[in-house]
Amino acid sequence: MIQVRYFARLREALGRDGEELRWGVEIAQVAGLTRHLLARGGVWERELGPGARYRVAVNRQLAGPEAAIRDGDEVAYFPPVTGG
Amino acid sequence: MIQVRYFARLREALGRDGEELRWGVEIAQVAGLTRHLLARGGVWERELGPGARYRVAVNRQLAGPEAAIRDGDEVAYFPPVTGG
Amino acid sequence: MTVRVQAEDFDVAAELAALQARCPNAGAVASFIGLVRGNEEGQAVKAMTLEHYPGMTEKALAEIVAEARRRWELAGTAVVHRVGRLLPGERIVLVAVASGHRDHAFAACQFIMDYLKTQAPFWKKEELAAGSRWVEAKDSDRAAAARWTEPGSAA
Amino acid sequence: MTVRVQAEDFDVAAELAALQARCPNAGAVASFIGLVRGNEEGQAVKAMTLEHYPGMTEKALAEIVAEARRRWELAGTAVVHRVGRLLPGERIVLVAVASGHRDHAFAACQFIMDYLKTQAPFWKKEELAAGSRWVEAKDSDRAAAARWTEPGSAA
Repeated sequence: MIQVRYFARLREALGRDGEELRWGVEIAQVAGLTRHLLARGGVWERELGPGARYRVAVNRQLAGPEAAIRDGDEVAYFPPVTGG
Repeated sequence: MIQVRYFARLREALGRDGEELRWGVEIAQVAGLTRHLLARGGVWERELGPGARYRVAVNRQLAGPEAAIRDGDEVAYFPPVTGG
Repeated sequence: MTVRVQAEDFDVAAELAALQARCPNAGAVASFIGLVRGNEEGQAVKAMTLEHYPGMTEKALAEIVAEARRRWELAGTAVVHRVGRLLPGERIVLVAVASGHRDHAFAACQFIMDYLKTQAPFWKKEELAAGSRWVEAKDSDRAAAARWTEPGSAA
Repeated sequence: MTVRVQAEDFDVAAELAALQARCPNAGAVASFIGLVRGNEEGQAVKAMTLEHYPGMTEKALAEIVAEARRRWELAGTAVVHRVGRLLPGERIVLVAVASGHRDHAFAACQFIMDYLKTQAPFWKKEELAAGSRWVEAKDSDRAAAARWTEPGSAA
């Protein structure tokens, strides 16, 4: 299983702060997980589709689309940060 | 008359914190006043002569050798500053 | 090296005194305080709520500070960032850097702020008269962080 | 705009709070604190005495601040510099700058410090175990001030 977490505007738009997904080779990379989520359509496509601005962290480290996801990992999707 | 003031290392080396001098055309510029003081020789030449590092202010404004000195002005000689 | 994320306000004088106590021979302390503004683009701000990613935030801040310590000679650093609902005029963030060199203290303090603004997982939501909205990330903040491409380079 | 030269210590939190109160919508406050170091070139410092040129000092500081306000968009500034005999760890100077723009606050704070170090008539005399000596002006401080040749340029 992997933990997927959503923050800030994404958390509100997606209507959840996280979910558990069964790990598999099709989500063994960030790009694969994003494709999996996009396939849900609707708000998922709007928030994570082409042109959407978001960041991904794997195990609390910023990660690009090629980053590996292993069973047990925590993956977070969130908007560009605005602290400070 | 003009007021001449000395600060910090210069004040200590010259053994005084200031003096009054009668204004005249020969000291109507900073360069002229410096020549007048240098002519005293000894410590004056050492502290204000060639190679010596000092600054001059006329009426509390940093001034170059060409700056005018008028009757009643206050002229200060001091080392490069080291505050902050 | 202090890194804290907290809901409570912080005491600037106490943070600076603690930093100074840890680096008695530093000589130079540069610091930055970010405050909630009372106006954004002409609209009165009623409050600002800061969300963060617990666990990642502290890690991201520690990494930014560690990178600053690789780039400059620093005696000590303190980063305190608040989360939760804050009112106009309240402090959001303190970054303080002690060094033997004034330039290093300034550069590192600015670097930490620029990276914090683009790398640390905090998000701001503004309450305006017309309702609440998430603050958008600024191009100027991305540009500010992008300046620090060469180790030791200044702004 | 606060400019003060005084023998007494200053309260950093109070100075920053007063600055913030004067500029309620600034958002960004950059500051610098200079401290008496306990060591200079490996020698223990017993004390540091700061002499200044009363009347010119305040004028020079006010001019430096005015120049900073011409170069950057600043909401407010505070400069407090101590004179007299100070012990290691004691504060010498505070420069604080409030602005709507983080970069302007940082640049102006650094500019004021660089110019203060080369233009304001203060002189330091160190008491070491071997005796007292006047501190020599540093080339690095002259170089730091010389950077600010173009209005609005950064370090």
